[in-house]
Amino acid sequence: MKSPEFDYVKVRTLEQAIALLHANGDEARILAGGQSLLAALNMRLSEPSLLIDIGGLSVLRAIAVHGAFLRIGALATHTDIENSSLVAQHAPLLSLAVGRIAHRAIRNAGTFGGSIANADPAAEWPCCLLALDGWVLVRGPAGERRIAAADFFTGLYTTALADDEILLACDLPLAQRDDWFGFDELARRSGDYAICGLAVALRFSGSVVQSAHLSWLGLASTPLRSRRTEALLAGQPLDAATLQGVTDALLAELDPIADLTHTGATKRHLATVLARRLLEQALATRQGLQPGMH
Amino acid sequence: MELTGEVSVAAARESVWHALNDARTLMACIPGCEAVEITSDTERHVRLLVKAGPVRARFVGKITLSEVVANSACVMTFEGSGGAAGMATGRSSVALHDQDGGTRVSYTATASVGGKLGQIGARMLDAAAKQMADQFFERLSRTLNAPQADAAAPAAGAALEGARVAAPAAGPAATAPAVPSVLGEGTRLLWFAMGCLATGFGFLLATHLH
Amino acid sequence: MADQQTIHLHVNGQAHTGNVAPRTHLIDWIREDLGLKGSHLGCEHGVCGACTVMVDGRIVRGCLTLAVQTDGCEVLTVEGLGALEPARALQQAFVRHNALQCGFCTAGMLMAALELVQNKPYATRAEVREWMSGNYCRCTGYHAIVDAVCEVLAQQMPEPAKGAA
Amino acid sequence: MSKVMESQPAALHDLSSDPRYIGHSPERPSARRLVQGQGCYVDDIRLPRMAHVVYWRSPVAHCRITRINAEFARRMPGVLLVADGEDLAKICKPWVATLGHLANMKSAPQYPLARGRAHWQGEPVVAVVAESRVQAEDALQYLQVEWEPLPAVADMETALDPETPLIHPELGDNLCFQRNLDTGGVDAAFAAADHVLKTTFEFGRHTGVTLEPRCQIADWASAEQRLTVYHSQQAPHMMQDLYARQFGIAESQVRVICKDVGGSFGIKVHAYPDDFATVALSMMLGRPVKFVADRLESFTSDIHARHHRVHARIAVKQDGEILAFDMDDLTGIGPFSMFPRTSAIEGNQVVNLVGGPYKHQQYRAQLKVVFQNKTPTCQYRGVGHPIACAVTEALVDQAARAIGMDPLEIRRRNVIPDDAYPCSGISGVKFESLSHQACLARLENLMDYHALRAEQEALRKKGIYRGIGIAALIELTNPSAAFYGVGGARIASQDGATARLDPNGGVTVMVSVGEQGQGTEAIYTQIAADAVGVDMAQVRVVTGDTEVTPYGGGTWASRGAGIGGEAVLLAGEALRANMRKLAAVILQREAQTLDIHRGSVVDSASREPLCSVAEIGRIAYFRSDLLPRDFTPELSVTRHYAQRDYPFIFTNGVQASYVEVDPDTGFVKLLRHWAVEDCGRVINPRLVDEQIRGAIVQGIGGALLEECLYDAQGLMLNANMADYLVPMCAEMPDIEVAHVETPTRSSKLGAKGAGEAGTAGAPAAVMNAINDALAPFAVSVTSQPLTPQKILQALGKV
Repeated sequence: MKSPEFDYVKVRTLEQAIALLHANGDEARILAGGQSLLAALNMRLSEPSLLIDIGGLSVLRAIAVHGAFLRIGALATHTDIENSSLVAQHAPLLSLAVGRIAHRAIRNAGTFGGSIANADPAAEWPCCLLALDGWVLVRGPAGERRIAAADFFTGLYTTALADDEILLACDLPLAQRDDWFGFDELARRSGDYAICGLAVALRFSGSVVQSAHLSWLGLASTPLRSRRTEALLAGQPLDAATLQGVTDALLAELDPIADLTHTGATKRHLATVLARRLLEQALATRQGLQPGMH
Repeated sequence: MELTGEVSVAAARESVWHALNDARTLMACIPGCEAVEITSDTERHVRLLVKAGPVRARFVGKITLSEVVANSACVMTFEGSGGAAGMATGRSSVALHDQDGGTRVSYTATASVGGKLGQIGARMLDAAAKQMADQFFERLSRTLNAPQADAAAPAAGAALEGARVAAPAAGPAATAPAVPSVLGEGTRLLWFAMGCLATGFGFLLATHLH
Repeated sequence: MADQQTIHLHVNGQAHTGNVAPRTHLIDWIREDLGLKGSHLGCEHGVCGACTVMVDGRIVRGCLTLAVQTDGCEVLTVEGLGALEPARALQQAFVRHNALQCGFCTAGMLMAALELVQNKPYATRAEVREWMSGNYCRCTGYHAIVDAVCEVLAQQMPEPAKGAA
Repeated sequence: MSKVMESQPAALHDLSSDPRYIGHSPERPSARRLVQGQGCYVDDIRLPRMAHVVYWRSPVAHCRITRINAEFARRMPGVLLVADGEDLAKICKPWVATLGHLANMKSAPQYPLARGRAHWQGEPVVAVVAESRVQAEDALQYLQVEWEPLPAVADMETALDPETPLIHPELGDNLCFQRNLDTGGVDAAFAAADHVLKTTFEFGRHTGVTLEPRCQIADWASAEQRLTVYHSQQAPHMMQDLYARQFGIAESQVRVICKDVGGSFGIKVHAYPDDFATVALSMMLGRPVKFVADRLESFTSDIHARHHRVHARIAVKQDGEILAFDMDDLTGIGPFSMFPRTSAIEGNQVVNLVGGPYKHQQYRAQLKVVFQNKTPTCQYRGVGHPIACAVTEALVDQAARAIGMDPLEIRRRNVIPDDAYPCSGISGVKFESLSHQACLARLENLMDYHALRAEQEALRKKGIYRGIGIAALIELTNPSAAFYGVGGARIASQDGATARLDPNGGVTVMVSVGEQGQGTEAIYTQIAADAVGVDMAQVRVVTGDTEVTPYGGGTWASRGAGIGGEAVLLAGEALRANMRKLAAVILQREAQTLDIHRGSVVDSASREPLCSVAEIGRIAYFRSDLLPRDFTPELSVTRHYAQRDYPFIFTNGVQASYVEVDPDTGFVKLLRHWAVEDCGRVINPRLVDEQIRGAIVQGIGGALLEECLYDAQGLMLNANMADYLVPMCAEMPDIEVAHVETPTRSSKLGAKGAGEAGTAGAPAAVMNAINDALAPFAVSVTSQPLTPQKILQALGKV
C-alpha cells in the first residue's frame, strides 16, 4: 500500500505554513505526527496534492505555564506529555490518560495537536480537553483565535478549525488543590481505541463535590460531556446514594452508538461501571483511605 | 448498517416535498454533493466528495427511485463507488407526515459498504450515517425557514463518470444539465449520500492511531 | 510529477544522501534504496510493528514516517544493532530464549525492546508485556520474548537494586 | 493425592552410541542470522527486469462483471500489462478441488482470475503489472470495472434452503460435502443416562494473519522454457506439481524455491488463484513478476477457517461414566473448495475427533459443509481440533457440574487408560499409544491443582470470580497417505533426506521439509549430527528448493519432526555405515570394529581415535587411486520415510487455563496457562515448548479475540489489523509446559508432531475456565470469540 503522489514542503515559519494552506486550500494537508494521515495516504483514501510539514516549528512543541493555564504546544508528542513534570503537576489528568494511547512507537511520533485536530471521538486527548474545559488556540490568515473545547468538536472528525487555520496549542486550566482527576477506559487490547472511556474532573469543597465534569470517549460521534449527570453531582457528597443517582442519571442521559462488537446498551452499561468505579476511587482518595493520587 | 429516524421540519408537507425535489436545495444541504446527472426518469448519477479527517474520497453512483407517492413517500436504492476506495449500496424509505406547525419526516435506511472503505470504515458506519442525516435535516430546516438562502448552490455542470466507476482523470467529462424538479430526487440524493458519506468516515478510528 | 527531494541523514552511523519522492515512506526507502532488508513491511497501516525503526533515539513506525521527514536525522535499523551494547545483549538473549521463530517481527521487537531497556531499567514483567504490545508476533506467543527482555533488564540492573526487583 | 508417579509406557531408547544433541536444546543455527536482520524473505529478493503486480479484487460478495475498461490504466507510466480472467484462462487450466475418499464431495471449476462472475469480496478479477509497485498501484486507480451486484449467500444456516440462490447452479445445490457417523446405540445410551447436557456452540471465522503476507516471484525464462518461483510456501514440491499441471508443462521445467518464510500456519500450504495468476503473467511478459499481498487484501484473500455451528449432547451417568456424544456440525466454506487440499477436511476432522480422549461406546455425528459467498476456508493450524476439543471438553465440564464431580476427576475416570493401547477411538480413528492418565497426573502437580481450587474458593468469598478450565486433547500427526494421497491429491505423505559427507569432514543434509520458523532445520542438524557422529557445527541443512532436495510433502499436519526427522535419521545412519566401510578399507580393518565418534574414526571397543573424518573424506574424494579397484565409497546417501503403520500417529496432551472474569464489564484476564504434552520423543525441548506456547496463544486468539465479522451482504467489516484483533503481548499469560514422552514405534526416532496441539486445546481450556468462573451465576457462554458483549449478555447485564 503506497501513497498517491503529493508535493511536500517542510515550512520554516508558521506564516509560511498558513500562507501555503491558504493558497492551496483543500488540496493541502498539514503534516504533524502523521500517525493518522500517513495511514490514510497509504490506503489511498485521500489524495492531497501538498503536504505541509510543520514538524520543524519547534516553537509549537513547548509545554509551559501561561498565567492560569498550562499551554501544550500542538507538536508536543504523546511521549513529551508522558515525560513532562509540568503536565504531572498542573494537568495530572493527561498523565493518567497518556499511557492508554496506542503504543510507544505511536506515542513517540503522534502529537497532542494532531489528536485534537483529528477529533477522533474515541481518542483520549479530545476527551480530556473537554473534561478540563480547555481552550484551543488557532491561527489563520485573519490572525489568532481561542476556541472553547465545548465549541471545538463539531462532529465526527470535524472541528471548528477553518480550512486555512492551524492549531497552535491548547490551554488547560491549572489543577487546584481541591481538584481530583480520574481516567479509565475499557479496551479489549492494551493500546486499542476503547469501547468506552471516561475522564473525570472533580472540584471538592470539603467532602462535597463543588463541580463535576464527566467526559466520555467512544460513545458518540464526538467526545461527550454528560452535563445532566454532572449537574446532579454538583453540591452533593460522594456517598452511596449519590453514586446510585449517578448511575441512574447516566442510564437516562447516555445513548451510545454501537460499534462492531458492542451494542449501544452494552456501552451504556459499561459507562455506568466506569463512572461508579472512578467516583468510588475519588471518594476513597478524599477519605484518605489511600494516598492521594495527586 | 440499519438506521431509522424522525425529524420535524417547520414547513408544510408540500413545501418539504418540494424542497426535497429541488436539486439545488439538496446540493446545498448535502455536504460534498458536487454534481447530478439525469440518466432517466427514475435514475440519477451523482458525484459526491467525502471529507472526513484526512479522508478525501470522491464517489460516483446511481440512485433508483420506486414506490413514489407524491408529497408523502418514496423508496430508493443506491449504489455508489469510490473506485478502488470502496463502494456503498443500500435501500431506504422516507415518509412525510403532517404535524402541528410543520412536517414530520420519518426514514429508515440500510447501507452496506464494500471495498477498502468497508474493510476499515465499517465500525463507524452507524455514527457517520446518523450524523449525515442530522446534518442534512438541520440544513434543510434552515433552508426552508430562509427560502433564499439556498439559491447559490454549487456544482452545476461538474464532470461525472459512469456509474460504479471512479477514476479521477478517466472518462469523458459529461456536463450535468440543470436538474429539473423531479419527484424524490432529493431524498434519493440524501440516501445515496448517506451511504457514500458513511463509507468515508471512521477508518481513522479503525487505524487505531493518534 | 512531484519533484524528488534530496535528504541527508545518518543510517546506522553512516552518512547517506538520497533523492526521494515525497510519498516514499521511510521503510521503503531503507529497504529499496539502501538495501537494508532487515526491517519488514507487515501491515503498512501502523499496527503490526514489523517496520519499527529508531529515529533520533526513539522508535517510530517506518510505514508512518516519510523518508523526507527524516532529513538530518539519525536512523537506526536492525542492521546497526550490533554496534550497541544493550542491543547486542538483547540479540543474544533473543537467541538464548528462542524469542523468535520465523523472524519476521524480530527487527521491530528488538527496536521496541531497545528503547525499553534504555528508558525503563526497572520495568516489571507486566510493564514489559505492556510496552512490547505494540509489536505483533504470530509465532512465539510472546512468553520467550518477555523472558529475553526481562533477562537483559536484570543483567543491566545495578547490583544493589537487583535484590529489590 | 499430592505426589503423583509418572508412568512412561514405552521407554526412550538411545539413538546412537553417543547421543549428544537429540533431547537437548542447542541454539538454532538460523537464529543469529535472523536477529541480525539477515533473513531472506521473498519481498527481500530483487531480480533483474522484475515487474510488480497488483490485483483488482471484487469489492462485493457476489457480482457479475459487466465491463472492464483498462484504457486509462494502460496509459499510466510504467504499466506493462493489464490482464483479466479471459486472458489468463488461455494459458492456465481451471481446477476443481475435491478428494476421492470424501464421498460425493462437490466443487466448481476455479480460474486464476474471476471470469464473468466474482464469488467473494476479495476474489482477484484484474491484474495490473508495472515496472514498480508504486506504478502498479497508481495505475490500479484508473482501472474501470463495472459490475452488477448478485444476491449473496452469506448465512450458512440458510445456504441449503430452497429459496436461497445457488452459487454454482450446475452443482444443483449449495452443499459441498456431508458425512454421517452413527455407532447405532446412541439413542439407547441417552435413554440410559442420568444426565443429558445439550448445548449449541458457535465458532467465529478466523484467518491466519501471518506477519509476512503471502508473496511470490514468478520467473518464466522463455529461452529455456523454465519456470522458477520464489514462494513463501510450506509445500514446494506440491506447488511444483500444480504449476506443471495447470500450465501443461513438465515438472522438470518448474523449480520452486522457498527461502525464509515469515510464518505460515497453514495459510501458505494452499494454491491460491493469484499464485497461478502471477505465474501466468510472468509467462505472458517473459519477465519475473513479484506479488506481495498487502495487508488489506490478505484479510479477504488468505484462507479463513473455523466457522462452525455445532449442536451437541453428552450422556453421563451419576457416577461420572460418559456414555455417548451426539453432535451436528454445520460449516460454511466460501464459494469454492480450496485447491488442492479441499475445504471439507476441517469438518471431517471435527467428526473424527469429538470425544477423542474418552472411552464412551456410542457416538453420532452429522456434518454439513456448505458453500457461501465469503472468502474460502481451508486447513489452518489445528484443522478441526479446536472445534472438536472445545465441544467435547465443554460438554464434559457441564456433565461434571451436573453430577457434582470435580472436572479433573471426571476426566480421570473416562479417558482411555494408558495400558489400553493400541486401540480404536469410537469414531474409528486408530490410536497407537497415548498417555492421558500420565498427562492428567502431571498437570495436577504442575499447576498445583488443589491449592488453586482453594485459592479460587477463597477469592469468590471476596467477590473475585476466577475459573479453572481443563482440556484433554488428541492431535493427529505424522499422517500416512490416507490423508490426501488415497483421495487422488498429489500431496506426498513421504519425505526424503540426502546426507553427504564433504571432503573436509562436514556433513550436508538436504531435506524435503522446509523451515517456517518452527526450527525444523535445527532439529535436523541435531539428528544428523548424532546419527553420523559429528559436531552440530559440522552439519549444514539445506531445505526449500525442489531442484536440490529429495521429493517430499513439506510442512503440514505436524509432520516435520516425525516424518522429515526420521528421513534425516535414516540417511545419517546410512552415511555413518558407509563411512565405516570406507574407514575399514583405508585402515585395513573390519568395519564392525570401527565407529564414527565426534568427527573421528575410532576403535569401537576402546573409542581410541584412529583418524579424522576429514581424512577419510580427503582420501575418498581426492585419492581414489589409494582405494581398491573394486571399492567405491558412497558418501551421499538418500533415505525416504513414510509412516505406514497407522493412518495417523495421534499425540495427546492436556491443558489448563486460570482466568479472572470481571462480572461488571465482562472482561477476562488470563492469569496462567499450563500444558502437558506427549509428542513422543522430544528432539529439542526448547523448540517444542515454544511451538506449544505459540500455538496456545493462537488458540487463545480464537477463543477471546479473533473473528472475521461479516454483514448480511457478505462484506467483511473488520478486514484490517486494527479491527481484527490478534493476540498481543500485554493480555497473554505466561505459559508453563511439561512433557510426557511416549515414543511412536512406527519410526526409529519415535517423534510425533507438536505444532498444533497448543491451538487444539487452548480454546477449550479458556472457555471452560471462563464458564467455571461464571458458575456462581449459573450462566455459561459457548460462542467463540467469548467477547465482553456475550459474557454480559449471559449475565443478564445487557
